[in-house]
Amino acid sequence: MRYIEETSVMQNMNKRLFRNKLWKALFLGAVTIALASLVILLYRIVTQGADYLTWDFMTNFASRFPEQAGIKAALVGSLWLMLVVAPVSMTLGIGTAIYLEEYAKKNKLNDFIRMNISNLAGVPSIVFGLLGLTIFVRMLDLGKSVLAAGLTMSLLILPVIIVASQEAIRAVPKEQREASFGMGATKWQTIVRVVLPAAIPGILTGSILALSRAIGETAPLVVIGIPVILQFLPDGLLSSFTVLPMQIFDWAKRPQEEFLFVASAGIIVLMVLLIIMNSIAIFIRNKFQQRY
Amino acid sequence: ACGDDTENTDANATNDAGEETAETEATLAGEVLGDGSSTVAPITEGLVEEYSAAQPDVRVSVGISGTGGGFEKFINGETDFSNASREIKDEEVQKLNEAGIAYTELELAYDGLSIVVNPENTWAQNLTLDQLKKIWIEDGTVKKWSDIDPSWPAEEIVFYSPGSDSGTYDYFDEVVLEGADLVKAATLSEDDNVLVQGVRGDKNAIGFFGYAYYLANKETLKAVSIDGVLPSGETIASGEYTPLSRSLYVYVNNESVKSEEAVYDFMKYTLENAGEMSELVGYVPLNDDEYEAGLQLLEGLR
Amino acid sequence: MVQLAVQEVKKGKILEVNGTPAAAPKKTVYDTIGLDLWYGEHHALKNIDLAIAENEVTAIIGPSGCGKSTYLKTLNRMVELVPVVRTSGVINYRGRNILDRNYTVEELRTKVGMVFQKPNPFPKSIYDNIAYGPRIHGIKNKKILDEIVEKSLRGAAIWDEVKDRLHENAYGLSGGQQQRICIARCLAIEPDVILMDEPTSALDPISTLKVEELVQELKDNYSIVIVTHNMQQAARISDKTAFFLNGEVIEFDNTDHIFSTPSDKRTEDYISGRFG
Amino acid sequence: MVQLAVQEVKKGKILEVNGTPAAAPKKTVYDTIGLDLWYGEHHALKNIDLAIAENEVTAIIGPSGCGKSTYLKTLNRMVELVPVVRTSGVINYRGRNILDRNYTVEELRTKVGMVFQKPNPFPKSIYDNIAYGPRIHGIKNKKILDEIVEKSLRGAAIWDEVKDRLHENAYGLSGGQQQRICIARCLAIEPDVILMDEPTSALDPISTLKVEELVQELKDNYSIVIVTHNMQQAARISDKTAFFLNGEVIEFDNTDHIFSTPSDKRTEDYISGRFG
Amino acid sequence: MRTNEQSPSVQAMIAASRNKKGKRLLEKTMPKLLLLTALISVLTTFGIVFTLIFETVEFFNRIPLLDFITGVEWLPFAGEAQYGILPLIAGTMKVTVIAVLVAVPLGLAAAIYLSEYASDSARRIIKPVLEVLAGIPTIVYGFFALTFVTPVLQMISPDIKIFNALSPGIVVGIMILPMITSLSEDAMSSVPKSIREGALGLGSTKFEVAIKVVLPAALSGIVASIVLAVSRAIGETMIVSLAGGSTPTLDANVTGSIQTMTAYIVQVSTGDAGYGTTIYYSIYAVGFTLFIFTLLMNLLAQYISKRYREEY
Ligand SMILES: Nc1ncnc2c1ncn2[C@@H]1O[C@H](COP(=O)(O)OP(=O)(O)OP(=O)(O)O)[C@@H](O)[C@H]1O
Ligand SMILES: Nc1ncnc2c1ncn2[C@@H]1O[C@H](COP(=O)(O)OP(=O)(O)OP(=O)(O)O)[C@@H](O)[C@H]1O
Ligand SMILES: [Mg+2]
Ligand SMILES: [Mg+2]
Ligand SMILES: O=P([O-])([O-])[O-]
Repeated sequence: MRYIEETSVMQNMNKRLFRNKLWKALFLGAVTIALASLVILLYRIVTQGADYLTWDFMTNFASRFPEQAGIKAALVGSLWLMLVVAPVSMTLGIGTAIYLEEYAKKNKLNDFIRMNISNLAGVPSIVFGLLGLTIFVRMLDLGKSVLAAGLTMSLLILPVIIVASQEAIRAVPKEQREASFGMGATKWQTIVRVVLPAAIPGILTGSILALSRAIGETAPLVVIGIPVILQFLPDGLLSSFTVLPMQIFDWAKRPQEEFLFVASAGIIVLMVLLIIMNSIAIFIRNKFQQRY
Repeated sequence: ACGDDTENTDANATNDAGEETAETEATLAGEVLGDGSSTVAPITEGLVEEYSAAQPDVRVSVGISGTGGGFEKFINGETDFSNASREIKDEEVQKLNEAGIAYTELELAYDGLSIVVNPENTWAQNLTLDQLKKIWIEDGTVKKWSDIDPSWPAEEIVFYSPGSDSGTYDYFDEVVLEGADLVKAATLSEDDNVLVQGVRGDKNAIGFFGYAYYLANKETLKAVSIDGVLPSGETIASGEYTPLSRSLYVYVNNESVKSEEAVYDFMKYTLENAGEMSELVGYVPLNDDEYEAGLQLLEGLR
Repeated sequence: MVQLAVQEVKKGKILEVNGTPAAAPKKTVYDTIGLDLWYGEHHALKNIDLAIAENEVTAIIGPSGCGKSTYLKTLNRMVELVPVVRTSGVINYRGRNILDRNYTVEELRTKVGMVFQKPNPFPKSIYDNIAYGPRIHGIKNKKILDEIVEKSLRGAAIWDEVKDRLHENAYGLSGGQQQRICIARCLAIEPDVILMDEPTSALDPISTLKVEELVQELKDNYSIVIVTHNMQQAARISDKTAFFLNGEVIEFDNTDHIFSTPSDKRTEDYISGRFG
Repeated sequence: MVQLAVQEVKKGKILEVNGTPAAAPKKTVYDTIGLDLWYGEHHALKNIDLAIAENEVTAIIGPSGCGKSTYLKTLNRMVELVPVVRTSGVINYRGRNILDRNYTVEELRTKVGMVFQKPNPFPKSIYDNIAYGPRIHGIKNKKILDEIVEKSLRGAAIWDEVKDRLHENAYGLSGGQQQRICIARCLAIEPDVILMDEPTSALDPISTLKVEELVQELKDNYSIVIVTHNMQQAARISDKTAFFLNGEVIEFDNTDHIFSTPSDKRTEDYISGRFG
Repeated sequence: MRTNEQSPSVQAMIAASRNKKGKRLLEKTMPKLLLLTALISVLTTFGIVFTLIFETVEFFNRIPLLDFITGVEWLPFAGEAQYGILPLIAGTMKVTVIAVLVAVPLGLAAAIYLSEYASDSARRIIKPVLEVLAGIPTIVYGFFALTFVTPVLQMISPDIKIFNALSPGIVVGIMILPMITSLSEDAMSSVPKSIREGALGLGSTKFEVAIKVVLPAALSGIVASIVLAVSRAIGETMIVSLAGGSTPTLDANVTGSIQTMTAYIVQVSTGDAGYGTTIYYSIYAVGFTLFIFTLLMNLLAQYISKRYREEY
């Protein structure tokens, strides 16, 4: 006997097709809303800040006069921060991910490490500020330096990088590893030559997302007390410095309305930096992404 | 960055001062770290900007962690000086003693606390200190303007106050409320611009904040005179605008001044130029002899 | 027809079986003695005894899930990649017990190549796929690599199809082509033993034929163990055949013997398609 | 032996071929007319004409990469999942052109089941795998679902192996078992046509035999198109056989005819294993 | 093959190069090195806990733990200071719930669209563009909330105050949305193509494939993305500091001024509270509470994702 009746299937079919169409529209609607928020936000910033975005703005230090205020110290400071955060967080993050995915046996320690990482991912950034202040600034006596802030930020984004790298490594099919082992490759060779090349687009995508978070993060630096009034560029890892979001924060709090526009100009610079980073991420992902 | 020929006279004045220093101490190098009050920050910022033209190799950096946040770092020995919009508190003195840090208090300028209302508010032109207290104190009732003066409209008052953790709030609490609670219905913000906007947007609003913010928004807000006195440069400097004016301070680490030439030099520059700079950014300078006294203190630390 | 009973080979004795004079005995490459294997609680291999001779093709047949792949993967310790696996017993490869903790698996796997059930090329160029093995073992010379690549691809009967696109990604190939790339990759390190897990199940008959011929050719230099579902294939190409059932070796004998006069009823039933 | 030339079936005429009286002609299910298909630049199917008759088994054979899978996937428009695919020509299914934009693929695929080359169960329980199809078509009654699941699993010759662990994840099964789950899953929606892409390439002979028997049984109710590498299989189970080469149909005829007296030299060469 | 005269056998070459010390050493030391990097994250947690506990203990020497947990008023600056955490928790919860209500449906829907419906090229453009949203500094969002979203909301309903929970809640939602979308999309994309084909082959619509096959298969990844996003909402600082106000209240009202735990920490650490005062120590107690909150949430989420984890 037949259980699936043609007529009821056909009756259902229209309902299902309609549902499919409806939901597709809803899903697309969600994407549109998200994109629209971005457009509105960017539009406001650009219209507010464009007039102040001059070459002088890029090359001047901050000033109490809005028309002379510039972003040089903050921009260079943010780049210095990345100089610490990118290598530190990615080395630690990818290393941890490799350890967990490829080496970690099932034991208490490794379970604890795993649990710890996903919990760390949920620790608010401001708490990392308290940590950085206590450990790096004070205990290790690094001061409010590029290094202290960089290490704090590295720890802050570390879980994000670990999780992204783990996912990417996990997505490499088991058969690939088997093939490599089958040729007498050692574990490390397999990781370096088979697993990482396949996982690197995912890892980089996650890492760049994490780094752009670090570049825009304000709260931990507020707690550490990064200075905003300075007229020099950092000259080393132990130099004091300021970063874009702190500078923007400061401008946005000024009494003169003009500084709001200066802040918007600063935001544009920050956004351009982020877009550059994201473009690199897109490039990498599109060039190398692979569905097995 | 600045100091070109087209600069206004005020800027030229400070530039002269800068050149003077440059003559005496040709090229100094070193690092000076400061932190503290956001109220004092505009003065310090101006000074740092000018000073960096005079002494390009001295790296002065100043955070804005608020008076309390600044002291926290000062006590930890992280900073050479700390800006404050109030006098140092007993707890902080005690912590400094525990940490073995000797410090010196230097006065920089006055700030007048301005009470502001919406320009459409035609009734509350002047308030007595008592009325002010009555308006702002928490007494469990919903307050209308008519509760303060029956001739005023029977409409609910809308309150805007700086965040409860600012020096400004502290000071207001001390001199107006005398320790009682601020009205709970008040909108509190750490961001003074929000207060400006709030008062600007509501006919029945009242708010208070630093004199500098009032100056910057004079066109759209109305200051209320207190016991007949409006806040202005003169009334604040002369002491007429009491009790709503206060002193702004910088606290320096004695050891830093002694051991580091750059710290001494920057503090000296600060005291020499604070008067002009405070006026530029909307505060009220001290008398010249008061700055002189400060310089004496500083010399004594060398 | 030479009929060497397994036990006799193990003991290294030369016997006359069925009245025919014995040929010179082949050396034993792998000697499995009392092997048990568990996936967690599941007892997948039960007391396996099996000797695999040099320069022969040994076929392993049996119904789905009987443990063929598992046994094959034990021979190069690949089965250890499943964390819950436990083994007991001995597998001597060239006289040394590979299940010994001290045995370096990398060395073992260099000598023992493997071709898998599902094609698993790396997402790299065809050239890099083949050169992978030599490279990891330290061969960097471009000329030598080129030679190895060509030789291996020819060996896997795919040279002509890919010689013009050696630097394209191996994923662009059809399933059958991919599998032959995998065979070529394995040949590139010239192993001593080649383990094949249904290597032709994704190939068309022509490629299959070629691979079968290749297997025949290779056995002059290599020893080959091949798992297959295709009994004709086992009959065509293997010298010995082992019949697995539920994790046990039911019968292990010369292929001719197994397919003509199996001694176990279950083998007979299986071969003639009578049970399941 | 009935020998209906394709063209005659298409025109609906009853002919006598080879002097034997023709049986009642089978209805045409699929009629492919001038089908071309490109993967980007690659011309993978070239001017295919093929008619698939009702309640018959049509086998597609040919060397690796010749386009067998591609053609099969075109029959349920699955090939469209590759974004660069372009088609031209007509495929009439029950008289309607499925390549028409307006044809709803969901409807088509409900009527045309598919079994893939590699097992692809859902990461769900065995039960949920089988019940998936009926459920999306609106069957919620637990008892009916239970019956469908049992019937389908029996149909795919795997009921006895899994009946005690219906609620375990299908990924715990061996490859062969997984493939039979996929077949059962397809049977559960009782399709009109079943497309099979080397469905037994991952199965052992016994399971293969069962599936082959099953195919024979199913053709009473279903029309079946099966891609296979195994020429014996094609010969055993199919009524008609199409031989593909380089994206073209070289010959399409009754299976007996193809395997006994192929009319094209290339078919003959292929079947006798003489080229590649 | 091996009889080829000119070139030596590959195995011989392999044997010659085998006994390189470096390779063995690398093989031995790498796992240990990697374990060390993995332990950094554990050290970080210890550092956080140590920092928080150290100062929190001092706070509880002054304010009884019970008052802190059960107190319904948070008035640290009042004449008679009150340290009941509940109003701060209420503020945090309001913002988080609103953010989740905005972000989870929108984020998941967008993820499904990108992974199941969008063409490859559309996905390649839209996904990174959305990720720009995730990279926008929170301070920018804060001003966006205050200067755009709040006025718009006030136009819709005059009851809404200049500081409220709604505006920062919505904006935090927008901020965490791309995180959910991006990570969920990754999880869904890694469901093998063959599984999708299986479902489509049974006549499923794309919607059914997405909901009945892909979503369950990717569930652990999706839950993980939501957890990460929620944690960020709870810990979000600048947006709520700027647009939420600084009025700790214990009620369910979302139109009036609130204060969250994070906003309180910012208020104090940029403010005037003297070092060594109870207020100063209170930020560590609040920070610790925040930490415990996220910890409990994550443990719960881990439990859920473990239970539903699928292997393929
Ligand atoms: N990773 C694993 N974990 C648990 N059980 C497994 C695993 N791999 C295989 N098994 C089980 O071990 C048994 C033997 O599996 P194996 O893959 O060796 O069978 P096979 O003979 O190769 O089958 P097929 O012909 O289908 O490939 C089966 O019952 C299978 O379910
Ligand atoms: N997604 C794709 N993109 C581009 N080319 C493809 C794709 N899939 C298949 N091809 C090409 O189309 C041709 C036909 O492939 P198809 O998979 O149909 O072959 P097949 O006959 O099924 O082979 P096999 O027996 O190996 O499965 C091959 O040359 C193949 O390389
Ligand atoms: Mg197997
Ligand atoms: Mg195919
Ligand atoms: O920053 P304050 O001056 O308000 O302490």
